[in-house]
Amino acid sequence: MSSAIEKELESVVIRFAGDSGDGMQLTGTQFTHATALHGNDLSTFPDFPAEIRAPLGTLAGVSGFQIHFGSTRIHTPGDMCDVLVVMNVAALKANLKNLKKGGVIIANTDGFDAKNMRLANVPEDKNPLEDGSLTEYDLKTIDVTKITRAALTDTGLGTKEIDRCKNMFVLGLIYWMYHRPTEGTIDFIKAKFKKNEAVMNANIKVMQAGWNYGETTETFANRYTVAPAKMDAGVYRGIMGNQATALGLIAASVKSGLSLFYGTYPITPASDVLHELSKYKNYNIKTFQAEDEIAAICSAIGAAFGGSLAITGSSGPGIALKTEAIGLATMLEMPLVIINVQRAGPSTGLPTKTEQSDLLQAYYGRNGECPVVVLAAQSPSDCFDMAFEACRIALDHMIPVFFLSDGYIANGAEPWRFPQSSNLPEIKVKFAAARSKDDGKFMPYERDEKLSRPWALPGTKGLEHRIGGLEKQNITGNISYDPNNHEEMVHLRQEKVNRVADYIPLQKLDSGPETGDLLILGWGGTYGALKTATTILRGEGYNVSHAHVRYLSPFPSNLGDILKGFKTVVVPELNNGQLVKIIRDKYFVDAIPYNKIQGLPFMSTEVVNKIKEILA
Amino acid sequence: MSSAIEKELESVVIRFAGDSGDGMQLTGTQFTHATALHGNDLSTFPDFPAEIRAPLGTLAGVSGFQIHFGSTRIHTPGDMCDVLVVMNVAALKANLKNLKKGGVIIANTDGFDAKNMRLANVPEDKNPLEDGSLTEYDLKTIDVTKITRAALTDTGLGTKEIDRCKNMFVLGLIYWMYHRPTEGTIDFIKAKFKKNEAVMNANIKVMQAGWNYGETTETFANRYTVAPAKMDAGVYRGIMGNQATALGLIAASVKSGLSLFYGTYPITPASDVLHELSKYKNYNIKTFQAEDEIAAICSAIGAAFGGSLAITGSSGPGIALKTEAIGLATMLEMPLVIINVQRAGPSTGLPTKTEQSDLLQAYYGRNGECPVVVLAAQSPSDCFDMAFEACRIALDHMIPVFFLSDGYIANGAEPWRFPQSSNLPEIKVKFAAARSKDDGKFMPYERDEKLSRPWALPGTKGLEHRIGGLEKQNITGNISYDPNNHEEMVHLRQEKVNRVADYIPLQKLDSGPETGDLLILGWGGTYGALKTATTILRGEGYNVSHAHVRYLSPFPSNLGDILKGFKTVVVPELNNGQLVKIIRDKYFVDAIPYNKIQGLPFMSTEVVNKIKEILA
Amino acid sequence: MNEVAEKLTSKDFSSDQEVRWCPGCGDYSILKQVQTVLPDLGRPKEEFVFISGIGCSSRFPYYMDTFGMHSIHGRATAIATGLKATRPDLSVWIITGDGDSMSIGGNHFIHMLRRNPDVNVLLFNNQIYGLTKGQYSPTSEQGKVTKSTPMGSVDYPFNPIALALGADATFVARTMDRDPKHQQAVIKKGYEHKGTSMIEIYQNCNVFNDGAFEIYTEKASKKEQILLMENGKPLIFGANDDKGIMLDGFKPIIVNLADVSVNDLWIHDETDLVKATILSRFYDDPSHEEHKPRPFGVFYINTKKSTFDELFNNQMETALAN
Amino acid sequence: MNEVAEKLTSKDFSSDQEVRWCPGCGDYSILKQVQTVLPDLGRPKEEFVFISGIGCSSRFPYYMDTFGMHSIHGRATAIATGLKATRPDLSVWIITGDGDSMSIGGNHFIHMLRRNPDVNVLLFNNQIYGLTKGQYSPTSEQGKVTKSTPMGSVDYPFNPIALALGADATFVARTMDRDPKHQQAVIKKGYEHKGTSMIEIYQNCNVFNDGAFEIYTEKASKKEQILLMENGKPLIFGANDDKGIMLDGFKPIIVNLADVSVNDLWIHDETDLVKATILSRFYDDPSHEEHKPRPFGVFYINTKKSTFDELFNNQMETALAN
Ligand SMILES: Cc1ncc(C[n+]2csc(CCOP(=O)(O)OP(=O)(O)O)c2C)c(N)n1
Ligand SMILES: Cc1ncc(C[n+]2csc(CCOP(=O)(O)OP(=O)(O)O)c2C)c(N)n1
Ligand code: SF4
Ligand code: SF4
Ligand SMILES: [Mg+2]
Ligand SMILES: [Mg+2]
Repeated sequence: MSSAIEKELESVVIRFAGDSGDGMQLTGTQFTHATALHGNDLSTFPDFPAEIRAPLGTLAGVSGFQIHFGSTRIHTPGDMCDVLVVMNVAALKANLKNLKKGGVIIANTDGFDAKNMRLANVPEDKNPLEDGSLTEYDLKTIDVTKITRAALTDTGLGTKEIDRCKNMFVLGLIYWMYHRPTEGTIDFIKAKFKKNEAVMNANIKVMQAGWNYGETTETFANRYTVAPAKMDAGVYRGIMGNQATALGLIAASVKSGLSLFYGTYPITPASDVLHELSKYKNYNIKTFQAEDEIAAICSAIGAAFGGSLAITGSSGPGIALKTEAIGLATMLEMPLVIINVQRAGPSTGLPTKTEQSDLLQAYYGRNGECPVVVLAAQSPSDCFDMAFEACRIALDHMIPVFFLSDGYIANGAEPWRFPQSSNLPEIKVKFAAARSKDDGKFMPYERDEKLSRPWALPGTKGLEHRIGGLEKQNITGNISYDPNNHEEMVHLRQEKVNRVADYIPLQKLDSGPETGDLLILGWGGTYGALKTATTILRGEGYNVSHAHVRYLSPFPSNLGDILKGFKTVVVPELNNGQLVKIIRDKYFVDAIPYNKIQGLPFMSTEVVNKIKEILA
Repeated sequence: MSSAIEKELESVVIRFAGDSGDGMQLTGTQFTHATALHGNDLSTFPDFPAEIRAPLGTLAGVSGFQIHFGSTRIHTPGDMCDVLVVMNVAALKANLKNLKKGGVIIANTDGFDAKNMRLANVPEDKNPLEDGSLTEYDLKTIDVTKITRAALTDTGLGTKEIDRCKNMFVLGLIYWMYHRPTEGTIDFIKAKFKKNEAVMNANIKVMQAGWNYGETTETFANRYTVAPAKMDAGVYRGIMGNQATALGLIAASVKSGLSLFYGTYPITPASDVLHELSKYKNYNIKTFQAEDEIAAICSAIGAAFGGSLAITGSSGPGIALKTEAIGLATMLEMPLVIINVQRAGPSTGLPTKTEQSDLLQAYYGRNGECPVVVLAAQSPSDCFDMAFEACRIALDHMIPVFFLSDGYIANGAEPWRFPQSSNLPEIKVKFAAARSKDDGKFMPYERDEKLSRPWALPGTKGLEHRIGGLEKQNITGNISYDPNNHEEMVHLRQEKVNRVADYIPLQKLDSGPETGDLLILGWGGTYGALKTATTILRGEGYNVSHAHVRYLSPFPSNLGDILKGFKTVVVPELNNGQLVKIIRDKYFVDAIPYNKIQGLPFMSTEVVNKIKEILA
Repeated sequence: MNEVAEKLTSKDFSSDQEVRWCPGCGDYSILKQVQTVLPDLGRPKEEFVFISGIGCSSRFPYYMDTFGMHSIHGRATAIATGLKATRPDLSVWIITGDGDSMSIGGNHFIHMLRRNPDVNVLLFNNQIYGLTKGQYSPTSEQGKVTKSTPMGSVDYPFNPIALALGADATFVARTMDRDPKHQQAVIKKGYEHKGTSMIEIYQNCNVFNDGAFEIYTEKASKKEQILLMENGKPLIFGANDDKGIMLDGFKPIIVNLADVSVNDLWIHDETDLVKATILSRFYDDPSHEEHKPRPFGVFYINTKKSTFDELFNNQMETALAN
Repeated sequence: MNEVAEKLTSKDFSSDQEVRWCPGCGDYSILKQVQTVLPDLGRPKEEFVFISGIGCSSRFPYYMDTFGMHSIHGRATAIATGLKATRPDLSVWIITGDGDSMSIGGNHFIHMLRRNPDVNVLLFNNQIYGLTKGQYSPTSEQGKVTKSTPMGSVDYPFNPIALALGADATFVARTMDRDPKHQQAVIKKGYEHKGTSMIEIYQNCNVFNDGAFEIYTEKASKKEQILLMENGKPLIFGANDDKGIMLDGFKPIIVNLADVSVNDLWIHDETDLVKATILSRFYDDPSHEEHKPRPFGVFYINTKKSTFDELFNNQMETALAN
């Protein structure tokens, strides 16, 4: 029995960092699942290099995974970490800035040898483990490689294979430190290596070794419990935004009774939506990897014409290529969901980094007057809800809908509970009915109270009709060059978007009262950081509120009134000021932009300081 | 000698209308040249059907050409016309609404026979020439067909060929009525039909017949002189916007000493820019008709990399396809001019109709933070100046520049004087110089006072360097994932656009004082209508001014101050409100939108009434 | 009630929209032939869908009283692929022009041929951009003088048949606007083929490229210039069917039937890819001496390749079964 | 001073940027071969321009100390066309992947081949999307299981050689990352060809598609599976050069040199389009019984077609002369 003293913590931030080859992402993901299972609230931030396999041991090659978990609600991966696990010197060098003073460093000494020092451009004589530069921290050094190898002698495995188990040692040790269940990971290992028993057992063995290391050695004076968070009952799993997006689309497919068609072309960071969906063919989910983004959206338009729940998805550069076809879908008044998992731009930009800089593209990025509905998810699990909403609105209103996500929530995880299908809103799809000669001519652009037109499927008797990208006469849908008809149709297409406002929830204040000194108005993946910042500020007595907009076009009908309730409105965004432009124009409120454009999420403290500065 | 009474007029509006096959566009163009030669100021509006050859005799097939000319400055083709020439009943039916009460109708009776009545869906018994419905007008009926055929008997030509000369009769008659010189047209005919003397002589003969008809018959009591307008000395020609655009680009090529490369894909109404440019290969103008718009802009980017003055051009749907590559050009910080001859959208929309609805696309229609320079021409001849400016700015600042035109000014004409090359601004291009090893490493993203980087041409010794769409380190141009560098580069690219403001003229008020009750703020092709409306309003004592923005991104540095000088700012646009959004956001001025979305230009009277309504 | 029972006529397939091509345009004939063939296919009208891009030719769907989409330039192929994949029950037809399919739509065109969905493509080849008023197209002959090429085009034209074969098309044929019977036969054959049927139709644009195919359509030259391919039949042509094609190794040669027996002639075999490739290269400028006659009919049929919609949906069924 | 005089070495062509492909990636070898060939071309370094799209392969230009552009996905071909048209004095190279060129870039690819600018294309074919972490590509074999196709891909792959021939390419060749000498020879030949040189390079992606070309590169299988084409030489292959290709009419058959004399074998003729087409169809799945060996080397060279840059600039000169 370990001599470690048990301590109770409210929340902890751990960062695993190592070489791309060290399996830190897998370690983090496993820890995430165990922690979700344990019932903590959590938020994660994977931070991997742009290259597929960045050069070994270099700074460019460092791959990190940060997780923040606790017994209270958690909204961000944490600004700074309490525990930093580093597999080599490059990982330490790259991540020390993220460690709290006095925080714990768990270092794999083997990763600090001459070779690694050289690769990380650290002078021979400046080994941080020895030059006393880490005295402000609680440094634990372990030769993980040595122990791992020892644990696996006479398993018959080669050194290369053996060393690949290193991360399991770390995982086991941290599991021990925080009383995490190991079963999940054991099952995972068994499944993953079912074809290779030797490797399977090796991994399990090494994880045990890690656990035992904590248990038996005196290295760790303390051991921590983090009680489950108070969350609604149910089974939770750690889910990433892109997975949640896929599940949200599938849920909409089930609810609407329509087969889903996803036409796409791979692109970082949107590809995982395709990868996820393609696993669900048994739910009648159809995925099509087209030759490019134009074919992707066009195939989806074809599928929509045929009566499928049609989705297309990409990231900025791919969305740019879809803009012409989005115009067509707008003219056709066809249900279509366009997913943009945003990344840092412009052009190819920083493909693996996050940004919110495609909002204006979604709003205005087409030729002609071409309004569409725009929604944005605010967290990994919210991707489920908003993806579902995107489908609901597209189908109910016969209109293209943009669904905006971003690299940060797409790859970040948080606990998520499978919803009951019964708790999801209805999606009623009514296709136009067959007609006989006596029913008279079918009018493809006749409109209902939502101004949406009938969805008339090929194959239905008597509904033969033609649609297209030329301006069409209202009601009949025939080509029309009539000046007044064109003006009417432009207004109708806009009004159609505006009316969606009657079918979405009113804007809520996420925290703080209806009126006050300052409103933090956010959208998308910055939710967690802004919420946390607001909590801190209010804790310090600032009269600040936070509202987070998930319905961006149209805005909830009460947004204007909310804005008027505050002396100052600040719009923090991970771009050079986009929502703020729309707000200033639409509501004529002198909103203040606050921008970060570094390919990184906001840190709550940054926001706190900025708001104080504004209020000062 | 004719018995007609000579009258002096200040200005006249004539509309030629007939079947697509009747050659009304040619008639109008010829009259335009003659009138420009005569020294009148003028403005034209061709109004042709969408179809290549719309069905004969039908309303859909009517082709019209309106010209407004005078001894004073002319800024619009005129809201209503004084003289309406109609070749058939459909033309009358379609255009009568454009004729002033008491105006002159010259009707070709042959076009009012049973067949034409039927094709135009006019009941047998409702022949407008006979049913007295035109008593409010001054109706002149002539059997143009009969006279033409008579004039050409025993020319050996077939009836079909003979009838094709009808329009020349009308032209000759109107030339007589307004004392226009006929030489220009005679030369034109001779050139056009040099391969077919019979047809050549026939056309000339019929034009003479038209002239003589005025001279000899008593049909026309009056004959008019319209004195030349007071315009700066020089030889004037009637020029259409697309021609002026082409000439502006060529002028920039000459001034900069760079060979021009125009990469494009045909699209209405931009194709004529290609057609014009391709006539000037002898000026070292290179045109490339690519397989699509993406290849078009990419070929231009390749040409720019090689040191050409690179231009690409299209209209809305094609521009949509270029947006990804515009992002690349922005990252490359490469000089590139993107021409958008706007048409009515969204999607395919109304290809032959005009609109101003691509401004927001030019401003915001790309992924990521991707600011570019945006200019817009305000009249046909201004296309020359602004196309030249677009090139100047692109080359001086190493930046992509959007040049916006529209279908109305692209096809409309006004008098234009060949400028002296010496009167055009300098364009100094300095390519980076060759380097030797000792000069040290070349820095492709080093910046000058304009923040522009060196243009380093392949083939230059020692300048080997790589550029691309990934974020790059400032100065070195190497790929960089550094968060702060990315933020700096985003700001630099924006600042680079902003600095252009120091190199463009300040905003002038086109009419009216610096302050007042109301400012009419316009952009693009609405100039003439807004100027005329302002003149009318001021004439009636309204305290109204008019400013027309040609530099839209960045705005002239004094625009904000100008706006502040007025109680009310109204922004009339041929869209659903685009510039007004930008103005409200940027200057926080409560500007009022005034929109027309009918594929048609503003009529001055519409604007006058609207402004009065606002001021009431 | 049995749909097929109610006999459809060509009138049933013409919409109430006024046809707006130029008088004399070759498109009229193609519209007529399609409206003539469809009623005989024994298929309920509502199962037909016509999808087009942009161009004069692409106005086609408006004139058909079927389901139709006049989409955007070059993308009909991609839209049709998505529709057919999700609605294999429909009869999907693509209407496109030489610019629409060979220029801006080239990528989707070759990818569709590669995937082989069971759709029919009618490629209206007038060797010009009609709708934009006469610029040269990727099928225009080199040196073509147009609005955009006053000194003549420098590009070499595509050989649409060769390109389609290179992209592994499973049905490749050529016909012309002026020969209604031949057109109808080829269209019918294309419909019957399971897989993508690529049918190039020589179509006269009498306004911007009049007479481009005159020598293949005019009585005077026709028989000398056309090689009508019929499966299993020898390749014979000439004013009085007096000429034939023989193969000397891989080299096709024109022989006079006075000197050579019909039995020694090249027998057309639709299923032979190599021979189809050789025939596709009968594409030289007819103004040249000893040029080959231009082949019309079916170059190649491959029935071994399954259709994309089949494979796509089989996979779905397997998944749903589990 | 005479540029060519200063002897360049492969080091002169390697930039100061750290090469960042996965350890073991086939791209390294291609980089090395190019850096080996360039110094021997007797051309000043500043005249070389490398233009790429997006993909692992497209990182290539960063590692070359020449002029370079890492452009956007699929568009390098279009950019290169614009550059070469306006700067025929440069030696323009296109670096592209199977996704970059065959998928999103397919249209510009075939149009470039049709126009025939004098550029060199190195198509890194690893039959996978590497940079996006392993989805199937248009050259992946049917049934390929990837992240995006857990049940296997249903698309038939392109045959890049056949597609290029169908698009009227004037130089079409295939080589592989693992054979430096062959690679160098083919690249050199491509450089020397006036016109677009399309060089497909089999490249191993050891992370997402490892061993895709093993049988063509591993000692054990290599000689049985590879057909090395040499102009004017008979088509021989096999472990002990004991097999050959003969033509029975149009049907290529594999014969044993024990039974057949070398003189009766098919003699490779680079200038024969039909034969090149037949060879391009030696593309069947090597796991099949009696499949054909995979040809490497130059399939086809056409020297009769002028280059786009030539025609384009001749026209300019004519115009400027008047
Ligand atoms: C994106 C886009 N680019 C360009 C155009 C303009 N455009 C319309 S049709 C066409 C080409 C028409 O040629 P083709 O496809 O041969 O059809 P045709 O008119 O000859 O029947 C072009 C360039 C367009 N509508 N959309
Ligand atoms: C417009 C656009 N769409 C998609 C992507 C994502 N993407 C980058 S490379 C690539 C394909 C890479 O495959 P390949 O061309 O074969 O190159 P490889 O990495 O295999 O060398 C894709 C889909 C992109 N960068 N831009
Ligand atoms: S322009 Fe040519 S193709 Fe178009 S409708 Fe007229 S004749 Fe036919
Ligand atoms: S992913 Fe494949 S292709 Fe890309 S660098 Fe790694 S091994 Fe090479
Ligand atoms: Mg055409
Ligand atoms: Mg690849």
